[in-house]
Amino acid sequence: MTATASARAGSGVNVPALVRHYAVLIMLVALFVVLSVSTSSFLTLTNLLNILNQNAPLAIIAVAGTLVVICGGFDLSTGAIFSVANVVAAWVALHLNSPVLGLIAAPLAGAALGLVNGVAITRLRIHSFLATLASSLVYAGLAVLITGGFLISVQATGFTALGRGGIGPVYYAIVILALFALLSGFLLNRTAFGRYVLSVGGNAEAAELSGIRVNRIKLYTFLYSGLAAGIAAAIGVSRIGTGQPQAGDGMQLLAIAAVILGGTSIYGGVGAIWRSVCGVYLLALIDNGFDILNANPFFKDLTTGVVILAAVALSVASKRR
Amino acid sequence: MTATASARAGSGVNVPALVRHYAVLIMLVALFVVLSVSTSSFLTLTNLLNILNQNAPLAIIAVAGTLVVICGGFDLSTGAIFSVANVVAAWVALHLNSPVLGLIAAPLAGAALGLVNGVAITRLRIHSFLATLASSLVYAGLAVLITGGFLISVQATGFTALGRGGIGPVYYAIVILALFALLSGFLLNRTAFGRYVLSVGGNAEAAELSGIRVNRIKLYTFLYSGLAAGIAAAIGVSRIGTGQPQAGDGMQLLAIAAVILGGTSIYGGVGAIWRSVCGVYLLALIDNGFDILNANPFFKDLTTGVVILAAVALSVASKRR
Amino acid sequence: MEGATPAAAVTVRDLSVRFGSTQALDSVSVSLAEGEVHGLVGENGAGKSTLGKVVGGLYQPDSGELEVFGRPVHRWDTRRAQDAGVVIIAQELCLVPALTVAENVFLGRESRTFGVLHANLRARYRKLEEICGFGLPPDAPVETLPIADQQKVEIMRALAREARVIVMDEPTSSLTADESERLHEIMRWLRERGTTVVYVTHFLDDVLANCDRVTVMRDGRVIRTAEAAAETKAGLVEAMLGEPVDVLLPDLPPAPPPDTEPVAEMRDVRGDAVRGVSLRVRPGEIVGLAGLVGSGRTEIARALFGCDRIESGQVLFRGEPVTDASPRASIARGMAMIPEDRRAQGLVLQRPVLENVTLPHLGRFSRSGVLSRGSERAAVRELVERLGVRPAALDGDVSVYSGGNQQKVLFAKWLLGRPEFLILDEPTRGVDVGAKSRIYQLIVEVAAAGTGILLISSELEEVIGLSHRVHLVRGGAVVGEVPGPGTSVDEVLQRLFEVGQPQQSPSADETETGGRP
Amino acid sequence: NSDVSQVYSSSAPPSGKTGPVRIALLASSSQNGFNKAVYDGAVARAKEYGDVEVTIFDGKFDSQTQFNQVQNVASQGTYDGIVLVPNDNVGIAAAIPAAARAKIPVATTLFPVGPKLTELKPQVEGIVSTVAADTEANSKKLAEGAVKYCEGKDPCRVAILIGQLQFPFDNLRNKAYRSVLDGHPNIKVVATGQGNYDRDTSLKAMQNILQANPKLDVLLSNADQQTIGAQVALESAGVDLTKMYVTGGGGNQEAIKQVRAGKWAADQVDFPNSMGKAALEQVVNAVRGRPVTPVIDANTLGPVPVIVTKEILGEHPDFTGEWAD
Ligand SMILES: Nc1ncnc2c1ncn2[C@@H]1O[C@H](COP(=O)(O)OP(=O)(O)OP(=O)(O)O)[C@@H](O)[C@H]1O
Ligand SMILES: Nc1ncnc2c1ncn2[C@@H]1O[C@H](COP(=O)(O)OP(=O)(O)OP(=O)(O)O)[C@@H](O)[C@H]1O
Ligand SMILES: O[C@@H]1[C@H](O)[C@H](O)CO[C@H]1O
Ligand SMILES: [Mg+2]
Ligand SMILES: [Mg+2]
Repeated sequence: MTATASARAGSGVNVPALVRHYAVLIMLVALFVVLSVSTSSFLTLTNLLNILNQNAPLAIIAVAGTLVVICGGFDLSTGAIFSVANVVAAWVALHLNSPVLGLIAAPLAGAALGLVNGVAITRLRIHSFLATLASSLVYAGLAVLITGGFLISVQATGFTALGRGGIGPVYYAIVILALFALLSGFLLNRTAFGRYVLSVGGNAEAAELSGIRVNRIKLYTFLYSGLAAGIAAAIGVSRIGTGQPQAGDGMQLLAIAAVILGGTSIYGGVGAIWRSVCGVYLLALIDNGFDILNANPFFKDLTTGVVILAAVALSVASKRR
Repeated sequence: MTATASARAGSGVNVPALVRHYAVLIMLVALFVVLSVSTSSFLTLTNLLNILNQNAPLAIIAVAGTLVVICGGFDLSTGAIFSVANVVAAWVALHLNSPVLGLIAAPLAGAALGLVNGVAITRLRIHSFLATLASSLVYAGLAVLITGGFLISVQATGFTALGRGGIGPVYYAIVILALFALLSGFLLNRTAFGRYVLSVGGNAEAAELSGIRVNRIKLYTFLYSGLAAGIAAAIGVSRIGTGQPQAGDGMQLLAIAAVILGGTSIYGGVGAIWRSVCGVYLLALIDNGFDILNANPFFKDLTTGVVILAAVALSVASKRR
Repeated sequence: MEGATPAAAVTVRDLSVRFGSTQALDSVSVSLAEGEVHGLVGENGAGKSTLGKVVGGLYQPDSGELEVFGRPVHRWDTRRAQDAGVVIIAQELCLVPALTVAENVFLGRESRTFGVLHANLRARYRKLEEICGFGLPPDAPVETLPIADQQKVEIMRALAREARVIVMDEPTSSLTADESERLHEIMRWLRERGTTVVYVTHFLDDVLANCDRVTVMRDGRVIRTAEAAAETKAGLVEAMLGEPVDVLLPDLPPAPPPDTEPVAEMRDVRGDAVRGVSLRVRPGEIVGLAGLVGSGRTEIARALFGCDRIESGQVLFRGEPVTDASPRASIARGMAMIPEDRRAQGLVLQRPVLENVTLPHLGRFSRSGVLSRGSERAAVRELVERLGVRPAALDGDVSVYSGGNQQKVLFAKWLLGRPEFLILDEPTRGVDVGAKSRIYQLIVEVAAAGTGILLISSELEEVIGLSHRVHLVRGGAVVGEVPGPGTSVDEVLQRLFEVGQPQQSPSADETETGGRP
Repeated sequence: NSDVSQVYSSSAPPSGKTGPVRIALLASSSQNGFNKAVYDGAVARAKEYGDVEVTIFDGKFDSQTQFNQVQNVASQGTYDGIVLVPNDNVGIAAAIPAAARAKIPVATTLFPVGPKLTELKPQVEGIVSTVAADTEANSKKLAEGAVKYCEGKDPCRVAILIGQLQFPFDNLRNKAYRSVLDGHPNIKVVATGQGNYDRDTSLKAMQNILQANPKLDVLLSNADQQTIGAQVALESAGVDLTKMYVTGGGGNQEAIKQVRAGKWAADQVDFPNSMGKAALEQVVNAVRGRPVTPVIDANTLGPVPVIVTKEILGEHPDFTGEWAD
């Protein structure tokens, strides 16, 4: 916890450091192997594609959320943004009678709400944890108001193509996730913007004194997170063909859990995109496992909690000697 | 009761600092006045006692949660602990046929689960945000397992006395909250333990250098938080007369929101108990207001979000010069 | 002290500590006698702090023995160390920001009954203050104190433990000469009471003047322990660095002619703690700011760099009035500032050396936002080598670099920009003699190449010897000017203290009042 | 078939209130189509009365919240009666006596209030009327349809999508399904998934279930939202729903369409709008001191029987379902 903790690491090939960085991957692989062995239905192309597809929206949110957390923030409003964006998409598709416009509206709405978050956080100088908690209430209210509490059903096939179609056997959602994760990883590791995100999260004062527009960088991360929630919503609403004001409920916590499970520090300054994606799919495998093993759902929460603890304990144990 | 060594010493009456410290109180009073003026049903002894009574369990959790947050932690498992403790209470009351034992079992169960959190966090050196997220899943699973998915109904009057009875018109719950808040305030401000909580949250390394057993202090705060959730559960289950595995769902977020709304820093080191209590009742007044004003509940989330933002903006605006 | 060899307070034998690939301590054996002031010197990264932290219970050694007052200890942590009377003042400031001075000082040592605090904090503080005479406000949260005052809080905290062994890791790095002298008096007073003081510092003169014995370390090993009286500065330097190094101040480049257009200028600037400052720095000129702690030097620098808002007056850069003051704008104009608090303001500790160094200059290493990592690495590698940063790895974890090496990284960060105007706030704090002379050399070179420099240092020799002109600062205002080399330290001190003591300093006359130390 | 014995509410003033009546409608969540339909029904009936006013309260799907709302309404004196869509049947029971003491009659909809989910007669002092159906019996009927479909099929593979097993009423439904199915050796319940009354969750669950069980004969679902989500999964897996026995629960408009289209074999229908009307009527009766019907079988409130199939709906071309979500 103090210097002592980080002090200790092995020598040569740094096994503990490897374990620490790859803990979430190791758990993921372990669970993968267990499931492959326990049932023949698991290790099939369809099932794997399904798992990837089902959780792509969440993973997209977690990818952008990683940037937010690395930058020292917290976005608790992504679930509510998802809700707004998904009803906006359905509303637009229905009322403007254009599936395409509807699907485009979702990311735009998401980005706009993310921008509002960013402005509120940097202008009002509120900590993002509280600001996005508050804005998530406002947005959730908004989603309900847009629909009047009802669902907005869109049956046009053009509308559902994004969520249900794909390139060959690979769903569009998976392709979008892959592109988004690659783009985000590139942004973080190969661009000046990424460096700024890392440094603002690491030490905002030092970043400011280095001439970085700290507030602008923070704002961009929230904008990006909102955009991601909007993209995720486009996929989600297209899949179901229905805009639902509660669609995003609870997503924000899952996304943040995945990010932290991936080892990104809630204090900011360090983290990796791919590990957040692993975090999402670690949680997803548990879900999938319960369903295909027809296991008693009473044990699902418990198992999920234990797996998270195990993953973290694995990464932490390696920090000691 | 404030532990924030009242900012910069001296310099007469510091209005901005006052506003900052009292923002949540100011909002609370403002809302109180608005409600008193807008409807005659608000400012009645029964209504006020009801509001105090209904939210006492949440406030008890927020009080202890303040210590956790000041100490630099986060307890996301209080809702799940509440759930476990309330079904344990009902189970014990029913199966051991003793309402009193049942009600005693709740705080004990809460403290035990809090202890488990504390041990996991300090031993595994996991950040409490993730640890309690995981443990909350485990505990939620536990609550379901204890009940087998059913409710446990206890009709003995001895069991419901705690939640429904009182001293004169004042419910026991209110009395318990008052005592618990006073005790916690005393702990924080008048004891060595409180000083250590403040110092561990302010700078764990400095505390360690001063010979403070940082881990032990952290552990105690989680134990305390678990105990509080257990006490809250005893009140809750006694009021309803039924142990429900979902009873605590979502409480943890409300409690943390109230704590942060009260101005306690999520980075730890500063905070005040009474302001968290104000935070709880600010949220409660919004609820109550909507109910008694016959306002459209569609706007409730939205309003809550806006009130939170206003409270925070008020406190932040005063920080500028 | 004289007479038979006193008993050992702390003995370490064959102590080794390894961090990853760094052998921080390599079979170190030292014995600290009861009631001695024991100097501990060595270049940056030699292992001094690590040794101190092992003794103080913060680090567990990989191997070796630790004996405290004749008893071998096995399980050792800060709590046990304090119970045994061993305390440490860490090199990097380590206080609880929101707690008051008095609360920090007695943290962990509160008087209490059943855990309930007694109301005697102030009384206890007053007693301690009689010994220290630092004159700090006991009820102010430490976060509102300047860094030097925080260092005094650290010292008081150690004294409050009534320890028998106190490890002071560079306690004077932020203190001015008179305050260091106050600390030395305290050390002597402690020694008379039989307390052992381990004094880690890069000020070798102070070591020679105040220590009974000195241990020299290099590369994690003890080179020798000897009576201070038997050591010389040159001898210590050679032992530390493995080679003789000339620690003289370099010659200054010629001052630019007085009619040269200044690169940076302040005209009657007023701000939070700046009370009407006018100064000008010409290209190639080094202007020093000398003042006591809390005199407002840092605030002047911050106002100039655009960190703090200016209430009135003007800042000019290259003759143009600055209207959009911000660090960003300043950097864009070609300014740079090395801030005084390297950890809080200078470095992003979670990020590696490379990223820290290039952070303000990414525009140069990227094309439409995409980094070109090859050129970035090449540029940083060159600087790291030139400054002798150790370890020299570009991907090194800067958070675990020794204090002095962190300072070098910070230096590299700003040199990379080839600024036209450079503000240096305590540029050699915590830097070893070897690195110090390298930094001096660099400052002179940079100035010779035409950069204007504003130099702030609490070491008067340094600020006088390296500046063409020195402004004397008091109470946020420039109260005088003296020429650089040639002016004596005493003279400057005299002038800084004369007329109307500034509020903060307890100093001069109190130092005379006898009784204590 | 409902209990027609007319009783006088003990909690209403014997003389009965004259003048305007204010009713609090405590929804289990105000942001939910089913609850909204109950509210709309109540409001429509109130309008017919002219001097009755209805206010909706948001129970946020939280028992504690609803408990507090009953308490608040009981103590404020603003309302004369309560229509309840309970979040749970047992906990809320404890709050009702306070309403009784305040002479505020309560009618519950959808579920009875009290320890027994299967007992529609008021179990708690203060409940003047229960407007609900026997959940257990309804669930059994739905399952019996499946049994019939399975006749001659061996094995007949059944997947169950249930809301959340930890909810007592869902637990009851699941047990009811099983009690019917388990007696038939040819029927294999190959999967039980939780749909959480949510399309997306059900879509995922069904995709996963299909993985382990590519061949399914029956989908038993207690909620239409779940079946709609499952349908997406089934159809994208190339399953022809008309070759299966697919069910839903709730009778929402989408479900009725699907049954009419022959894609779903059957739906268990609720009539929330009519339930709201009926419950409001009974509470108003109690307030006015008029006779109150203590049990109204919700199955009888609509124009169609509780289990509808394509054929049955063919006989009721005008029925579209009483709610949308
Ligand atoms: N926690 C740590 N983790 C990894 N390496 C460390 C850690 N602490 C110190 N080191 C390394 O150990 C070596 C010794 O460091 P130490 O801080 O003891 O040096 P020092 O003599 O105090 O130097 P300085 O004079 O610069 O303060 C350095 O190479 C440093 O980088
Ligand atoms: N955060 C703060 N809050 C209140 N007062 C402050 C704060 N920081 C500095 N001051 C005050 O401002 C004045 C100038 O401080 P400054 O740090 O500029 O002095 P300095 O001469 O640079 O000293 P140092 O040797 O510490 O760098 C001091 O009186 C100090 O007490
Ligand atoms: O299945 C139904 C509906 O779907 C509704 O949401 C309420 O509960 C059940 O009766
Ligand atoms: Mg050091
Ligand atoms: Mg300074």
